[in-house]
Amino acid sequence: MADLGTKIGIVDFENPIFVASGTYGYGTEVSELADINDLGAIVTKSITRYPREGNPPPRIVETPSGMLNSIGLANIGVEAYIETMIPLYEELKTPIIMNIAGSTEAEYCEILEMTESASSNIAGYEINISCPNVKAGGMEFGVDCDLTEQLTSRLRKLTERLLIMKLSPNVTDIAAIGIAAERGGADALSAINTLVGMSIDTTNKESNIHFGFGGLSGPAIKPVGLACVHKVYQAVDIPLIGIGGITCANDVLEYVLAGAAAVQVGTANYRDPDVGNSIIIELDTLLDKNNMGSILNLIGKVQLGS
Amino acid sequence: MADLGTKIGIVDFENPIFVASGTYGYGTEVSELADINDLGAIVTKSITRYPREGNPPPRIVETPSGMLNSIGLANIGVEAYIETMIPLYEELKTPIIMNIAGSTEAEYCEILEMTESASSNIAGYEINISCPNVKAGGMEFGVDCDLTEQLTSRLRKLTERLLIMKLSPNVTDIAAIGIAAERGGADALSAINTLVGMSIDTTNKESNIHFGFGGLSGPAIKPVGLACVHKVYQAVDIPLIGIGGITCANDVLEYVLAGAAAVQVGTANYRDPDVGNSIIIELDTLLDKNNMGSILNLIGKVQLGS
Amino acid sequence: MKIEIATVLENKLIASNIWKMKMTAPGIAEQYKGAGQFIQILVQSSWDNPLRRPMSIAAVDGDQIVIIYKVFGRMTQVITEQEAGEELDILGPLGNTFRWGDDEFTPVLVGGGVGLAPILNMYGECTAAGQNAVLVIGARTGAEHFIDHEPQNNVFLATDDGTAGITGTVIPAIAISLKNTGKPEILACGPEPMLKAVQEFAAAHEIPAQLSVESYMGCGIGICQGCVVERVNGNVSEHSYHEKYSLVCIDGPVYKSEEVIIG
Amino acid sequence: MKIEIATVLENKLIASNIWKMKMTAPGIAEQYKGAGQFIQILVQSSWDNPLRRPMSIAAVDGDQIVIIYKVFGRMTQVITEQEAGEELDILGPLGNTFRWGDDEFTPVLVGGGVGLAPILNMYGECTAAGQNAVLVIGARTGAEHFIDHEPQNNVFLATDDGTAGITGTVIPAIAISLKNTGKPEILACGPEPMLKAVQEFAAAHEIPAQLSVESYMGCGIGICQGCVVERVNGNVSEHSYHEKYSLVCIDGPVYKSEEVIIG
Ligand SMILES: Cc1cc2nc3c(=O)[nH]c(=O)nc-3n(C[C@H](O)[C@H](O)[C@H](O)COP(=O)(O)OP(=O)(O)OC[C@H]3O[C@@H](n4cnc5c(N)ncnc54)[C@H](O)[C@@H]3O)c2cc1C
Ligand SMILES: Cc1cc2nc3c(=O)[nH]c(=O)nc-3n(C[C@H](O)[C@H](O)[C@H](O)COP(=O)(O)OP(=O)(O)OC[C@H]3O[C@@H](n4cnc5c(N)ncnc54)[C@H](O)[C@@H]3O)c2cc1C
Ligand SMILES: Cc1cc2nc3c(=O)[nH]c(=O)nc-3n(C[C@H](O)[C@H](O)[C@H](O)COP(=O)(O)O)c2cc1C
Ligand SMILES: Cc1cc2nc3c(=O)[nH]c(=O)nc-3n(C[C@H](O)[C@H](O)[C@H](O)COP(=O)(O)O)c2cc1C
Ligand code: FES
Ligand code: FES
Repeated sequence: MADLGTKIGIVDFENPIFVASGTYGYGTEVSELADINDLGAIVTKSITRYPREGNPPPRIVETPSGMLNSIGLANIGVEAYIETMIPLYEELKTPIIMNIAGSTEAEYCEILEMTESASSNIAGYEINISCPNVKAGGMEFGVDCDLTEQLTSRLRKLTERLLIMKLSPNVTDIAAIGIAAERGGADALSAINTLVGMSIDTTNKESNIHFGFGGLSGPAIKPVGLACVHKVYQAVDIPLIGIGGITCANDVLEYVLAGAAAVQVGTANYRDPDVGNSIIIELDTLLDKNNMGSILNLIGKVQLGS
Repeated sequence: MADLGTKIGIVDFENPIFVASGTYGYGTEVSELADINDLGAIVTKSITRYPREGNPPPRIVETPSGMLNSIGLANIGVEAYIETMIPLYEELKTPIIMNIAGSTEAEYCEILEMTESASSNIAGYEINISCPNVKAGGMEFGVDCDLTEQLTSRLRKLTERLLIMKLSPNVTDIAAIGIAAERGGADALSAINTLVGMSIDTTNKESNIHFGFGGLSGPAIKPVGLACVHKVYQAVDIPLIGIGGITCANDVLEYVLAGAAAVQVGTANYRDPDVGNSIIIELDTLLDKNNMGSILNLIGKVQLGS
Repeated sequence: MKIEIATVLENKLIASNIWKMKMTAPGIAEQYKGAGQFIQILVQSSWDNPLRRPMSIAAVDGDQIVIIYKVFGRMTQVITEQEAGEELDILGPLGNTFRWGDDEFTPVLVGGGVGLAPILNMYGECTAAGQNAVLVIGARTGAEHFIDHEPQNNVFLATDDGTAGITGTVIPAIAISLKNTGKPEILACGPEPMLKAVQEFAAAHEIPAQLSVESYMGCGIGICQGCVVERVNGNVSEHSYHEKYSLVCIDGPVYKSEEVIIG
Repeated sequence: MKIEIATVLENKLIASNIWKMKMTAPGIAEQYKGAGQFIQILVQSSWDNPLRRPMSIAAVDGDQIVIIYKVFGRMTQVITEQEAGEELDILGPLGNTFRWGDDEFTPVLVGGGVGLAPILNMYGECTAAGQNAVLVIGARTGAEHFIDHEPQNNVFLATDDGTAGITGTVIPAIAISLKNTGKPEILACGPEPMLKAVQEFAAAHEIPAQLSVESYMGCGIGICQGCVVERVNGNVSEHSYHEKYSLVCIDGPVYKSEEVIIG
């Protein structure tokens, strides 16, 4: 058994394989298909202040090695999350990270405060400032250093739990946004959210996503995710969580070498909702086979030519 | 026979299938494998003021549905281009578009002036302000509206031939850069160049690209290219040339519906150097089958939900 | 529900462009609840087409399940290439079922195109249960039919081009079939235009109807929120959640006709 | 050069992890110039692994060409699954050849791992031309060898573990083989560490040598600039072009040993 344990801020995780927000529902839906208690952590679907129905269909379409989605942050809202979901998490061994989205600073704060004032065992918060699909998704924050820093520092004051800012790749300089979030007091950064993309049905000239643009995810974006993680790694001192196109243990190692202390698996869950657990087993074997020891020794250790 | 003819600025092209800069050499290398005279146009490898050896290997690596490259603008330099390449183009039926890269405004201008003062039949210039791999690649221009506008307007004064600015997807707001280039007097815009990406060999922890980062191309980025083209289409009035992940006629139609008047095929040439001609034939059939008429009627005609 | 590596037993063309595949999938067969449920097939390990493909269960026989499918695009083409003995990664059984059992009503089962499977399944379940049922199958042309037009046995075919059964869409065929049916309830599955026509017909004639709807699916198990259909009179206030939209993969695919907006 | 749809005639395991494939490819066979040249195989239509894979031509016989390959990763694994009668999209012949023909020199042909094919090809060409040649083949273990150690016939095997032929890398085997060779010229192909060792050995002993080098290839035909190897004493001034780097796919894969920097 290799040492898969990792640490993000004040929290120890048994392994670095998390599932990504929006790709695992509220966490318990797949318990029939996967041993969700073995995952490193579950990041739940973005929660907004009020319930949201989301965007009209079509909301998803596959693309080469990936898919586009424009779900539009359909979710039950923070009140229902506190009432119906948080109690379920008491029975889980897996740490839960609550993902939050908002359209104003006040809204993010209100959601976080409401959750903090309820009793819960959630491990921390991932702040979605990078949803490309709806105004409420925080993209205006995710592309602006000042807004990111200010939002982060306001949220920082409201919780002692893990505070993770989720970064967008749809920016000129992701490292600058990462630095802003670090300055604001984030414990960690996760990257990346989806890339803005489009797909068209040429038989009827209609967009395959109702409103036109959607977010690209899946193996297609893995190189972009790795580059973003490495750029941010070079710029900040807080831990990173790598996201984008992960389907196997080798992908996890790539992200760790690029600078990630943990990763999140997204789109791959749709093909195999138990893929997270398969990756954990595969990673264990891979680390042992290569005598790589703990993943903590590998973080950011990619060698570049000079 | 469908009407495949298209028009960009003052130039009529027999068909909208061009080959992309850096993926077809100087244009004549593949004449043994492809009927290069049937292509809509050939965009030649980026030319700099002086010859460049390019980056150390490894320079390329495949990724899911794509590849990364960091060639580093290896090229023969403008003098050799004028002396040895331009004479070859006299014998070609296919219009040649010369792609130019530089590290300063003066350098771009010098290259263009030198070429203009030589006698040549080249149809126009594509200005690379979006190479993610080297400082000389113009990326500092491609991410800045003011620099883009200024460079474009200086180049505009030096030539009456087609002037195309090639945009980068690695920016927060590609439409703004497009508007700046239009304001500077560009005849057309091409999009997209490659996305910044990374890939790591986990067996030896080395980056699969010598300096770490490379440019992602291929079908993986097609959704991003389509989104960029459509965003720019909504913002400018000049014609667009769509690039990114094109492998078949259906991809071409997607780009046309998103807003492109022509397209460039890149990475697909490496699998099949004659793919451009296959696409032309396939496109002809597809347009006829669907009674779509001229592609000029289809530009930007994607229907979005409301 | 479970993920299971099924073994293909048979895979053959049964009509123009229509294929039937039988496979062993004991786990899924055991959990199966009735016609309307579907499986999600991981057609190939390549990520060229990343998503699983939904296919209705056309029959369950012991530990075997059957699908009937139309070659539509690339992945359905690849499914035709599966040979007996090969393995297929499937997830199921998913979704809800057609609801019936009220002897008062005679099920009028209406299917067309890719919607044949659950309808034939339902017909089989009715027959097995000794329930009289009417079957109405539409197609563009006779070559796409693999059963016979037998009005005397309450089996009605319709073809757009008149080459088999009644000429026209399924609607005139339903109208004819209803002549001898006391209290009909329509159970339909097929392409959007067909479902829309059935919905209007049922409303106009005040016949209760259930529709199995199609939707583009990301996961099939409720975790992607991709597969929504719009509900009628959905509460669209900002506070609503899943009142305006319903997840076809878990709430559906079968809805009461008056519940959903088609197209 | 041309793109040709070859037909696989035979594809079989000939040693541990080493396979041999024979195919009909008349167009490429006709243009073939000699050992060292290679083809680019489009292994599958999927874009999961988008690039063609380079493979040296191991022999040409009429309209047939042979490759010998080692299963390395995913695509070489997929190549093993090709069966006789199936088609394969190949591009070739590409690159330059080993240069010989000067009777004064005896070719000492050194191959290892994925570099066996051009060396065996060269050996065949020497034999056919009545030219004496020495063959030195390295492997980790005896199971990877598919020819016999026959020093009396100037065929020398080396294994890291001593299970066949001479124990050690190819270097001691070359040293032994040279004992009876008048004026040797080394022609080598194999993994980087082997080429590096051969390069040093040749320099130290002032033996002329040609190396067929490996490189990651995008196109194989000079249009991507991806496949460079660094030249020795390359002119690195800003005005140089292709003096510091050389395109392996068109200038190579065979270089004079003193010309290139390995690794
Ligand atoms: C609940 C349900 C049950 C179904 N049952 C059957 C059946 O029994 N027999 C049958 O022939 N067909 C059935 N279908 C339709 C079938 O899933 C599609 O025809 C198939 O996915 C097409 O795949 P393709 O690669 O051949 O087509 P593509 O080349 O992908 O063609 C594109 C079209 O196929 C459909 N499609 C593609 N991917 C998906 C997806 N992940 N989810 C949903 N639709 C998709 C879309 O309409 C899309 O426009 C069912 C669909 C649903 C939702
Ligand atoms: C000119 C030349 C001739 C060759 N001749 C032979 C031969 O006769 N027999 C033989 O067994 N092998 C030969 N090789 C090596 C062979 O091409 C690789 O082993 C093969 O590409 C590995 O593919 P894969 O998918 O199995 O490995 P992967 O899983 O892709 O393994 C990765 C490694 O394979 C190599 N590789 C992958 N793609 C390429 C590519 N497009 N170009 C070059 N290298 C690549 C790289 O070293 C890479 O690190 C030759 C290589 C070159 C450059
Ligand atoms: C259907 C879908 C819904 C998503 N919803 C959310 C969301 O609600 N909040 C969020 O922060 N990210 C969301 N994401 C983004 C993922 O969490 C992840 O960042 C992205 O998909 C990249 O990872 P992947 O390539 O492994 O899928 C969603 C992704 C998909 C595919
Ligand atoms: C190996 C390689 C080299 C390239 N070199 C150049 C270049 O010199 N100048 C340029 O403007 N674009 C260059 N590009 C970018 C392409 O022209 C094109 O914009 C990009 O590859 C996206 O198209 P594709 O997905 O069809 O490949 C290069 C791309 C590749 C793959
Ligand atoms: S298909 Fe994913 S929620 Fe229904
Ligand atoms: S492999 Fe493309 S230039 Fe050599």
